[in-house]
Amino acid sequence: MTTSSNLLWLIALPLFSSAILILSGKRANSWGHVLATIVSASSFTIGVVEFFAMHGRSDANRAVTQKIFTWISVGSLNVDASLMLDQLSICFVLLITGVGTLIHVYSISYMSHDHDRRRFFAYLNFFIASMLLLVLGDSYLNLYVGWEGVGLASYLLIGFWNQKPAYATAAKKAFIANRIGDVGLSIAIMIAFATFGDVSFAGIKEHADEASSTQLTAIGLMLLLAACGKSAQFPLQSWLGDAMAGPTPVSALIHAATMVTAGVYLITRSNFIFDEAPIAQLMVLVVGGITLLFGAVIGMAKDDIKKALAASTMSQIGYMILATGLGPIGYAFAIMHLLTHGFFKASMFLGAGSVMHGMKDEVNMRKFGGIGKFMPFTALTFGLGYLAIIGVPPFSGFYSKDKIIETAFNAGGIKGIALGMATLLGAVITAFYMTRVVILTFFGNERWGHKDEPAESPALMLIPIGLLSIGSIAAGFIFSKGDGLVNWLQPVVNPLKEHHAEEFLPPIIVSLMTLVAVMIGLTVAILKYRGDQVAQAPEKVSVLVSAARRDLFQDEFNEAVFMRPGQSLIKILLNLDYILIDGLVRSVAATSLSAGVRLRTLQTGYVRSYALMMVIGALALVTTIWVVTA
Amino acid sequence: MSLLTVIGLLPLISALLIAAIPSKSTGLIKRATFIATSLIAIISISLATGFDKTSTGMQYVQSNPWISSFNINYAVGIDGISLVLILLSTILVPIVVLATWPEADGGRWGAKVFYILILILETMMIGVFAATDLFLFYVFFEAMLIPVYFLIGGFGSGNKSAAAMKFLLYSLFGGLLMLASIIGVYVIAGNQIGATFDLAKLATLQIDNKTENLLFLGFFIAFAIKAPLWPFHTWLPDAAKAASPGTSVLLLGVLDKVGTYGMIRFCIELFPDASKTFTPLIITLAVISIIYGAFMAIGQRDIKGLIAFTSISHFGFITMGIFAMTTQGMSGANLYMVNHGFSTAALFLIAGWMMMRRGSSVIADFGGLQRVTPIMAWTFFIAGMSSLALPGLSSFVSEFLVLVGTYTRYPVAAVIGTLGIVLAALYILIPIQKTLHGPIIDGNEKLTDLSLREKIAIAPVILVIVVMGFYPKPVLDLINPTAEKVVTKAGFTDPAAKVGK
Amino acid sequence: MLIAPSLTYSLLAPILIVLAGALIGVLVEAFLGKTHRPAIQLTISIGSLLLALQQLWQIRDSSSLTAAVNSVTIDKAGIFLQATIVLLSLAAVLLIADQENFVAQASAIPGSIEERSALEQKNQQTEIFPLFLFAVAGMMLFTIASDLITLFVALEVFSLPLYLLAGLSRRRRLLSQEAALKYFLLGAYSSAFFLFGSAFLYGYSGTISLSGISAAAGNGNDIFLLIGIIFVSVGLLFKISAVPFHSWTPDVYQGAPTPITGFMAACTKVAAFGAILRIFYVGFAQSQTQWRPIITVIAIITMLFGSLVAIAQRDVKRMLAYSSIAHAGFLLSGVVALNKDGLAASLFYLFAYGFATLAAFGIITLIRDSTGEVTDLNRWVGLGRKSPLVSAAFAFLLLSFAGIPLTAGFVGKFAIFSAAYKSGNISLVVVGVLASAIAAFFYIRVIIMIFFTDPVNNSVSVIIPSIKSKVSIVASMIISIALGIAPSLVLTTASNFANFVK
Amino acid sequence: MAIANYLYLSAILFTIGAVGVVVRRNAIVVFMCIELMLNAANLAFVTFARVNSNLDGQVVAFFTMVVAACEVVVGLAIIVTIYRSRRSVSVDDASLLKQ
Repeated sequence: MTTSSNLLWLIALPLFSSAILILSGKRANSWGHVLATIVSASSFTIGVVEFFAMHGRSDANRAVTQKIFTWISVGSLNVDASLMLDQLSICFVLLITGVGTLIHVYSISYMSHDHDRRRFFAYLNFFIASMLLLVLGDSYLNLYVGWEGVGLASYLLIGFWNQKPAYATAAKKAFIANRIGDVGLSIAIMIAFATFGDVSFAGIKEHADEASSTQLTAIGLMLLLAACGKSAQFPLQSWLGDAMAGPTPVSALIHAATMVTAGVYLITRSNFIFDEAPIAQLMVLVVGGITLLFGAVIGMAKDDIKKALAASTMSQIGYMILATGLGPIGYAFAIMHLLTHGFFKASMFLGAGSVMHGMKDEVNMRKFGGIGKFMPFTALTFGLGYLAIIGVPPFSGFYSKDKIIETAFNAGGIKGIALGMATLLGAVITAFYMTRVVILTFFGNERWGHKDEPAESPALMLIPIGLLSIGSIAAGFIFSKGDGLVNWLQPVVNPLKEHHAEEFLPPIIVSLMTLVAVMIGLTVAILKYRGDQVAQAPEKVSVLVSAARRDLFQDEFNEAVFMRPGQSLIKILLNLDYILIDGLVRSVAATSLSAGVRLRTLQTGYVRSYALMMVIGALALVTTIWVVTA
Repeated sequence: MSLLTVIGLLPLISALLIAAIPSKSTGLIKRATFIATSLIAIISISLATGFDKTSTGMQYVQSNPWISSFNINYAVGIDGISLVLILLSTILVPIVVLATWPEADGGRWGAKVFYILILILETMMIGVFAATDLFLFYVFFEAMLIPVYFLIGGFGSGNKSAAAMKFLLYSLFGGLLMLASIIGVYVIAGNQIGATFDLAKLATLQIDNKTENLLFLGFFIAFAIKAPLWPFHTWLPDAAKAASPGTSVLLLGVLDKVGTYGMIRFCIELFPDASKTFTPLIITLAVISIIYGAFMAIGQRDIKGLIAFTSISHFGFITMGIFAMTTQGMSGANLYMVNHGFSTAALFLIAGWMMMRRGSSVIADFGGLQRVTPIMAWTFFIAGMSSLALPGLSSFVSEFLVLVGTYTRYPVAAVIGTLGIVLAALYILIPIQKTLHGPIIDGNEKLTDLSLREKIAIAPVILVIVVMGFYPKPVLDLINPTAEKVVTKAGFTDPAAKVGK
Repeated sequence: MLIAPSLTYSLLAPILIVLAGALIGVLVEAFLGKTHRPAIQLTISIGSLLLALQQLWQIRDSSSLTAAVNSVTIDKAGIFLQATIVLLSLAAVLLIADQENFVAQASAIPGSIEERSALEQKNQQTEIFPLFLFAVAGMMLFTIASDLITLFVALEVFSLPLYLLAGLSRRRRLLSQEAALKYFLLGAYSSAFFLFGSAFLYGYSGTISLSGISAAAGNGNDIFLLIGIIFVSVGLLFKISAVPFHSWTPDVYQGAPTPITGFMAACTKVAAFGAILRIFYVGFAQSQTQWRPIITVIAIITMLFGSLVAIAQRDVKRMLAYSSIAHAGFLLSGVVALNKDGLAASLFYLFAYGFATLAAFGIITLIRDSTGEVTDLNRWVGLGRKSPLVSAAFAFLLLSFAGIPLTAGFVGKFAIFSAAYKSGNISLVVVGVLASAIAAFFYIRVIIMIFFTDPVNNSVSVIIPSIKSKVSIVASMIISIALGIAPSLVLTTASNFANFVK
Repeated sequence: MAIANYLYLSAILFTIGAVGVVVRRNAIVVFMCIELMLNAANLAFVTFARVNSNLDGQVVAFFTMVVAACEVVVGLAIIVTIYRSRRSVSVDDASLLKQ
């Protein structure tokens, strides 16, 4: 395997920059954002250089590694701080640094009025560093460091405006949901070590087929739990909507393009486990299927533009997760969808940010309307992203999503039909809610009331959106041309291992079905929202809509099942601790004291009673001996 | 005279010198103590540089007869496990000294007594980890209680005398049970190999099962009280709430480690068979501690009580690692002791500064500190993150080692223990939200940020937390050989991986 | 022809010297004027004690069963115990010499004109010195007596002066007299038990010597033996204040003049335990199956009772009385051990406990208000602020009583319990450590009162002690501290001297 | 008469004395009861001297008488002092020291 000394710099640059920005305090206010952006761009440059270097090598030699130092070495456990860049991780490196840099640029302008902008950029750089570590780590433990690092970055960024209690709570919620996932990752690592004596990807991959299926299934399920936490998949999805409390660039970078897709990366990276653990794989499919519909349903009812997009993200990641559950060929499609989604969803989020920028931070789409006129560039780029996500050819989403639906149908038997129908239904709903977003925001009557007319955002914000839109348009075509991405990833995910199942339906039929589905969703939405709207959300709505508005009761469920019993448990424990455990300790003291007080009354002060005590004592001794010896 | 003895004596000599300074020159006393303890810290680091990492035997040994009638020796020596704990003590003391200047003035007897007590305590802390004579260890183990008792009672707040008494009596009770066991060991040694308190020799005793179990319990309960392990923990929150922050740092950071240290050095090394018998019970208690401590921490309103209960949870991890009887568990537990020392020190010191500024220890009285006192908020945040074992910070490595080491032998315990990391997120993030985030609560607008002195005091702690997270190797290199030896001598080998290497 | 018994005077000299000192003291009291009497009496006391000590040093390696026709045994342990008593007495006499604590005219009615005038004219009687020396001589004899009659006589020789001394307090005389009465009546009562028991032992063995009783084991009427052992034990257990024969202790300790309490607590314990050890180790060693369970039970009850009741005390002297009861329990473990370690441990324990006790009572004499000593613990609050040094010293002594390491009390406890463990009495060890934990409770409560509570009134103060008291207290303190940190010398000595000649 | 009878008598006398101490209030009477106990012991000593055919027991008896006399001196002194202060020789009155 080739070694390289550049990998460390990918991470070190943003990490150091982040530390500098934090440590230098207000002094860095004037240049902090510039440094952060330059550093991010430098990482991107390194990534590009590495990509071309890798591209120039033969398939077998493409992966490069770099050992930095021995991290933990105890007994048979040896973990190096060591990085590995292969065909899979380079995709992520480019996505993270590329989209990341654009978002840095965007944020310079977007955050220009915030006096904590320096801190914001410090967090962003920290995020880039952590996310790069996540995808570059050569073992589960290194990945874990990045995994929690991005969680921390996400926490800090969601709570960037933590003076608002709701935002601080949202940040906390995200961190805790992530931590539940982390339990899965921790346990997976423990099982892996107990089974393989190793935690590195390479070491485990080598022996994966020797382990028993129980162990592999356990590892797989635990990894899936981790993925659920990080990628907001059912049942740990509830934090993502609240995470929109963070500044919009954060939503675009972390909660749409990169961090939330880490679960997909994890499962793809662990393909050697899942391929040997059918039950775990089935669970992946179930989780993906449920989430893609769950997110989509919520997306239909949201009036908050960012929350609608967040629900959409959840749903799209559901597609990806579902794809990873489909076996070797699915991984490549999942990654392809992940990349295209990274472009179009980021562009739409930034577009939403641009709209908010024009609308004085208003997020309620019912108070938008007709904005297209005032913000033509934003509307155009948003529209491109929209076409991409609903899967209209030849935009990028079409290529990636279509492949997933097709592969889902091909999974075979009832499973295939169920999955195919679920993805297809998802496509219908996606088309519906995205159309709803576009109409409510950019078309129709102006409902923003007394506010000033919105103006187009500054160029510094629009340029990144524009560049991302290019991705929305072209990425899908590029990736799928000649199965480019599939072949590129082949050494990592090994799709050729699969003996090809018979095609359930010819690809062209699936594509047509998809298009029909999209058209249905689109048409329904247009019919429903074509007329003038009112700024107030209708109150009399169906049960389904009101449930969707309340995120299908996910928070209510968590509160009823975890939070409140937890609180009661704590209350009980607090009392138990005081009354029972400490009470026992105190009662020992109290008993001694009261025994002392009682025994002390024997001391009556009367000589005669003392003498009596002596007589009784002597008699007792006599009796005792008598009894003992007799 | 071994360097160890010199280092042990230096604080005592410093205390005598400090005693010569008039009580009124508090400034001089504070500076002199800081300089003295810093020098001791620097000298103690030379213990590590001169330490032979490849050897598993005791180093820097010295032995002089003390009470010849009982063959009691002043015998000291260190291996990897004790070395790191001594370093933890000597490094934390100057930090505590520097951090507690105002707090020392606030007690009953003024700064002079405060620092003399701290210095005496330092000598005893070094002694307790260095002793290789069971009797000598016991002497330090018990005598240590006295300065702490006066530190809590004299410089604490709230219901301090009751807390000091509870602390002392509870510890004494455990100590006396241990005394009974020590006497038992001594007598058995007298019958088998001649009266001795030498640890290495005592480890060779052949004791019948029933007696060994009873003797083991005597030691274990004492250490479980000290550590403290559920259900022997109730003194700790009271003591931590009453003690001043500096005292709490030493109490939770170092003194309680004597409990877990004792479990390794005495329970396991002297009674391997009994350890084996009781392992399931102890692992159960440890797991309960982890979860129970965490839940209790979540329910605390007082910031000091919170930190105390987090420590109970952490001590559960340490105990679990020790009794997992794997090299990873043992090394991890040991490293955990060091890391917990530093992260608790950070938490307590910063919490102490927050409380001093605000005049309250109720979590709800804070709020929005991140905007008012950003540096203090940051340091508190990092300390909190270390406490919840965020990867990249020191505690993570040790917690991971403990969990992975436990899993290979007791998977169920490890899995339940892992749930602790979710609860850790709760008990850290909830107070962080309440203290640092949210709107600035009335009365907090004018709080001042950390002074230069405070920054200098906390900087090394934060540095250690970060560096040890990424590069724990130097410390692990010290610990590993000894940890492996302990596990091997107790008759255990690491469970082999099922496939692969 | 009547053959005069041969006495080895050199071996008896220590006791004889002290007795001589006492007799001279009586003469001095009778014939010298009031101005020089106190100084001369003190000189005589100290002088005779020092001479006795010197003599003990001379005979330190001797041993003899026939120094006074089988009545006394000169052996290592006896010499150590005598030396301990003499050393403790030296410290005690300096406290006693502070006559401020004693009544001027014992015969004067409390509050009468006579009493006041005697005080005003400084017409202080000094009979306490000869009484004190008689008591010391009796105690010394008690530790080496080896037949029943000598034991009885010695018992009375040291008890009778103590009864009187207990009643000589200058302040709170009613209490003092009451203490004397109680002590006397109960003491005499217990002597009667002792004597009755002796009679049965004599009946059992046909001899009054301890070695004879031992030799007769198994040959006589067992019922006589049992009655004898029990009744003799009652008399001895009374002296060491073992439960349930302890009731006099708190009352007498509280009522007696504090220096006398200190002397009594320290020296009586040494003497009585010396005798007990000798009787049980020499006389009853063959019949251990009968008495060991009983003494074990009594030891357990005593430890627990003393510790528990001490918690509930409000008066520092009473508290120390109960503490002394608890310590009697610990010391009984050494008796039960019935091995050389037990004997050595007991010797060390007595030595260490004696000095700590003397120092503690010495310090109590310093804490006063306008009406005299303050022994109410509630009024001791905040003493640590008024007099840190004295308070720290007292706290150290309390910690020593509690058996915290680095104090003599700890070494003693360790030695005693390890001897008990070695002899197989593990239950005693367990109860012992539990009782120690309970005991720690009240010692520490006192420390809290002294140090951690703010003073409520300012009438209590620590007086500057006279040079005599100061020497006594400081010396006792130094010995106590030294015994904690470097006990080796005394321990080795005790171990070398732990030997009864049978 | 059987030798045992002397012992029974001795035991009875001792018991009477021991019980007398417990039940009587007058200090002088209490003191006399103690003397009775001593004499009971003396009787036992003398009896056993007879049984054992040696003189040790009789010697003890003489010593005991001397000691008892000394005790009387000391005891009466104490009782008289108390009487002068309190105008009472009831042992129950002397109960200030308690608990």
